[in-house]
Amino acid sequence: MTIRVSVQTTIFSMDAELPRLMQGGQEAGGVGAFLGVVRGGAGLRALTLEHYPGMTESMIGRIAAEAQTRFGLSGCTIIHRVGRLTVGEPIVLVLCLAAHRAAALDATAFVMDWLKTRAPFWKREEFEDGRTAWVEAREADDIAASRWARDGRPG
Amino acid sequence: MTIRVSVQTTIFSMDAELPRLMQGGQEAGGVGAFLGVVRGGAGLRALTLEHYPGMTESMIGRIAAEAQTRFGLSGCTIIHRVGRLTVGEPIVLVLCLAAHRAAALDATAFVMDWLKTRAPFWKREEFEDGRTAWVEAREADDIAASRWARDGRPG
Amino acid sequence: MEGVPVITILYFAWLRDRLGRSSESMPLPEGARCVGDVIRSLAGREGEYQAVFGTQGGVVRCAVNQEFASPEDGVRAGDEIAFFPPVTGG
Amino acid sequence: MEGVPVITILYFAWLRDRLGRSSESMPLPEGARCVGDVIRSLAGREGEYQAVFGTQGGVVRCAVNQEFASPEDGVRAGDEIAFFPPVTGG
Repeated sequence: MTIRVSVQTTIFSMDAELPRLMQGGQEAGGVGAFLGVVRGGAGLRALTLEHYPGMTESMIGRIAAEAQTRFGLSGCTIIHRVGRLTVGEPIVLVLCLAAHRAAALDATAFVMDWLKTRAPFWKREEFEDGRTAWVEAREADDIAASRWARDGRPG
Repeated sequence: MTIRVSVQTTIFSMDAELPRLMQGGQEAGGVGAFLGVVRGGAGLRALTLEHYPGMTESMIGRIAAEAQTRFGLSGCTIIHRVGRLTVGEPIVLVLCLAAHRAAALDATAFVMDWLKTRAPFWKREEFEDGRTAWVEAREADDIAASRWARDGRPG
Repeated sequence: MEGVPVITILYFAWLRDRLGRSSESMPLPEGARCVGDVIRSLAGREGEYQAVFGTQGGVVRCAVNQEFASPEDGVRAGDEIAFFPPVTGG
Repeated sequence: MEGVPVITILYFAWLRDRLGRSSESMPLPEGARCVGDVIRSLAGREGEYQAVFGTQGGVVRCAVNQEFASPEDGVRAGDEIAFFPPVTGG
């Protein structure tokens, strides 16, 4: 099992991450992945992502470990960028290596839902007219995360 | 909407595919992805993938179009390799671009389930002792695909 | 050649291995109207054909002009008919 | 300094913007045993603190020593207590 967690300002490469992830073992049949990008529209120019150094890495590490246990992953990579990111730029990459595709893709959804609700990141929007605003948490994200909490744990 | 379908012997690059996919629009917030690799174990050395040229591309194109309609995708890339592939090598790449992560990941699962049951590929296994055997279809794949057929269509 | 009712048949995976060929052209069998008629004609041949299309015919899948087809689906001169095992891609 | 009961407080996102600082060290408020006691102490300050921890306190989230915490959770000298809005990463 290889777990890799990184919070960074720099861009990442999916191709570069794969060999490291795949050290997780020959028994793996597939990688589920999600790449989040800055969604444009409504005059948005960029996002600035702030985080809580230390707590972020520890929460993401726990989310990865939980996904590994729950879905039997052979590897999990979670990279989250911080700083200023313009529309279209990648924000987050999740890679989950598993024996079969269902586990790999379910684990990816699980990690994303928990990242949205349990990892201490905050986004500030910057619009073309110069206005800025902190993004408010979406109730939909809490609902998405709660579907995994069948064991009654809040997170 | 950008749809890209390729059946090829050569390796592919996720990084190289992303810019093409992302032409699908600024409104996209994420890419769901699945990368299938040759799973090792039981003395397996390699797979040889055969397909039905012409029909393969047309079936994959339809699967992509169906995913686009059903999940409101902004882009869909499906690359499937053929020929001889050793353990650990990538076989298939699916990328689904959508406004939100749930649609992107659900569409990815949908495409994979249909690829497994509706695209005319056949795998022959090659073992370390020189033995070869055609892979038999898995009932689990038919079951996985059937979960999407709520509209009564067989595929 | 105009007017000669010919069909093209393709074989994939273990069907090709066992039959020793990947394709053939043949006249549309006398009176054949559907895929099932073609299968029965092939099963009437000697050797591996009989085994593949008779005994083991239950697992053979078919496409007509690159669309999945059933034994009841019609065939006409000029059609490309493919026989293969259940697919195992992805 | 041994024996002086000090806590470190961190502010993130719009809390930091409005309070004009990202962190501070302060003595553990007299008699404070839980996060809620610290919040009440901060709400008792003038200006933005009152608005952030009083009026709008319902949306403020908290962590103690980098673990999510509730107002009922205990605090001790040396703790790192962070206040922030609901998270919006991913």
